Amino acid sequence: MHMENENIKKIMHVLRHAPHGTIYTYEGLEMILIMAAYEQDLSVVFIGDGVYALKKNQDTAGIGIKGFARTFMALDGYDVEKLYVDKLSLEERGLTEDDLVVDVEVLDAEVIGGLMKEQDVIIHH
Amino acid sequence: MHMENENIKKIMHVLRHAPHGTIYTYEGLEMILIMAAYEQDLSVVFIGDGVYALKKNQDTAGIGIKGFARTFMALDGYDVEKLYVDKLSLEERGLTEDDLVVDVEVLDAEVIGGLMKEQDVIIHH
Amino acid sequence: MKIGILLKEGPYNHQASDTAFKFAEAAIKKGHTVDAVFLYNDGVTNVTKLMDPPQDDRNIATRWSELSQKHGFEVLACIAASKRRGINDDVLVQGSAITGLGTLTDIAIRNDRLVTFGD
Amino acid sequence: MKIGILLKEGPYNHQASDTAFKFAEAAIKKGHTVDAVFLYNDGVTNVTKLMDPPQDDRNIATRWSELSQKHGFEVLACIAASKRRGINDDVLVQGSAITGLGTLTDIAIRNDRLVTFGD
Amino acid sequence: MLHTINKSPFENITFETCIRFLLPGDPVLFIEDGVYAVQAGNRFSAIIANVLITNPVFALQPDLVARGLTVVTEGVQSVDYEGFVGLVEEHQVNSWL
Amino acid sequence: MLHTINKSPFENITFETCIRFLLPGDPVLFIEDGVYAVQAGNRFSAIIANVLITNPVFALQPDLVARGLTVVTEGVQSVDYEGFVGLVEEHQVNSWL
Repeated sequence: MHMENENIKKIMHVLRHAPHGTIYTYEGLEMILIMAAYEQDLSVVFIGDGVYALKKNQDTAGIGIKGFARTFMALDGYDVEKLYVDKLSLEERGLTEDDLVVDVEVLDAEVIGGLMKEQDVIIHH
Repeated sequence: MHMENENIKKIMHVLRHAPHGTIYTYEGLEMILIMAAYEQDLSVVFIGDGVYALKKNQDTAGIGIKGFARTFMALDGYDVEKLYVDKLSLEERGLTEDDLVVDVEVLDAEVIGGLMKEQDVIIHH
Repeated sequence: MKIGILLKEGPYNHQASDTAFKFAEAAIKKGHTVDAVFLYNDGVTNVTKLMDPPQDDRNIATRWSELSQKHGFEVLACIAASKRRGINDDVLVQGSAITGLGTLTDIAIRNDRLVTFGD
Repeated sequence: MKIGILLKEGPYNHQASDTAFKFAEAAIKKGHTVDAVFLYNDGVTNVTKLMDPPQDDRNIATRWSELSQKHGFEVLACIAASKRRGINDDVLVQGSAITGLGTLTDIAIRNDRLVTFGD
Repeated sequence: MLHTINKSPFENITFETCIRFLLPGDPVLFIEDGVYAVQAGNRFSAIIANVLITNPVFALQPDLVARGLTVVTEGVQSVDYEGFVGLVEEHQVNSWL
Repeated sequence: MLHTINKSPFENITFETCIRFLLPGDPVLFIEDGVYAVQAGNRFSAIIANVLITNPVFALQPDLVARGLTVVTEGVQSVDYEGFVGLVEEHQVNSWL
């Protein structure tokens, strides 16, 4: 058990782009779903326009692109439970936790900075 | 002569990206050089980080990418003489006309806005 | 009205191609002529037939191919930009072609509008 | 030290591929092992042999091909990202391959560092 | 002249750059990620309100809906793709990529 | 943790976002268009000077030279690609794309 833990890596995915205008958040989510199967210590952080990916009531039918906000709701089933949102990013966009499709932990930048420091791998999308 | 003038279009190219980090300014310049052969009424405007494309003393050998600042000096030979630079963009970057590889006309945003309004075609790079 | 379209980003990675396509459809629906779609920068990768997206997603190359053939316009990729990015005649979808920037100049001159989409 | 590289933008359009390449060269020169270069998003277009830039410019696909073969690592393109963008086995340069995101996970786990380059 | 903006004002300077060059009367159309600028009650709402004094402001409805933006700054008009074409019929286009 | 920034601070918010998450002591490396941030005497010089109080700041020399930036804000250190690798030897990497 101890040895197994030593092989577990802390991997953080940082989503910073708005959805739909670019593919980064969508393909980021695809990456997170695959990595979730590998039983590493995954976390996902939403910073800047990345918080918009979690916004409720997105309907992409009119732009002809597949929506994926609901896929974030599936992360829990993959044991990806560490979802962090940058407080200032949320506030600056006039959003609250109630506007988001999933439960997240809203944290100050300093706290997120501390979590970043603990990671073995950080991937920005 | 009058009929010919009626067929001449006013085409403005707007360069807004820094050189080297992306290809937009370089491929923009390639487009301008081709269009110059078509005897239209061409102008080139440098706004925002686009002004950096004109900066003197660029040496791209170390990053392994072809430099092209000097190519702007060739525009005159192609009868592309309308080179405009946004005054605020230059000032914000701590640059003056002396820092640039070619002679340009430094204009206020309002004046450039007026020139834009006269165009038949505007292409941002 | 005769409209030319300039598309400066590749498929999927940016919404530009989607917006340009919806715009072209709407223009045609309103009775306008889409004269040509010119591809520049990474935009040239919009017309590779090697594209093979998931079945439940749009196929951007096929979609441009069908719209252009149905309405008699071409989707034209800049040759210099294409060569840099591995696009050549062998991989083009029907309705598309590779050409020079002179063609874009002609498009800019002969159309009432040139509308640009990109990043 | 064992280093993995993640490259998220295509060639020429962004400097990312150039910086990643110079970084990989420098790491090797300093005695480190480049374990693999993984291509994601538009990054998958770095390894198409159809690329044909001007003769006085660098050939980015060839350059990755040569470096990877000389130093025994692979340049791996994500299959889902590749399919969207028209990259398949037929167009790959030597030294590259198409694989899944599980491989990236392995790369992230087994290396001392994963360094990302992109837009 | 129709000005289009497709970048989020939170991440990119394009929005602020474009409005420096606007002439009174010229319409502005927000598309793609640009539509976040017109979300009601955000920190760009005052700037949008100011632009609206002299210029008509539009946002592409399908892009608003795709992003779950249901309430836009007062005075901003929604258009669909045909409305976008309608604006292009009336004006030359200046796409601030 | 090594933070890298590759976007121009004049056009993109990445620079400002990154420094909000910096912990004291962690090095910051500017690369590609990011190096415009450290040009001496521009409007980001004061912010860079402030970061330098708590964090070492580096810029990739080949990117500076490519852009004709000869004078950088005092205290900013230049590194070549091997210096970049050296920083990666000492730190995990946080690339703010």
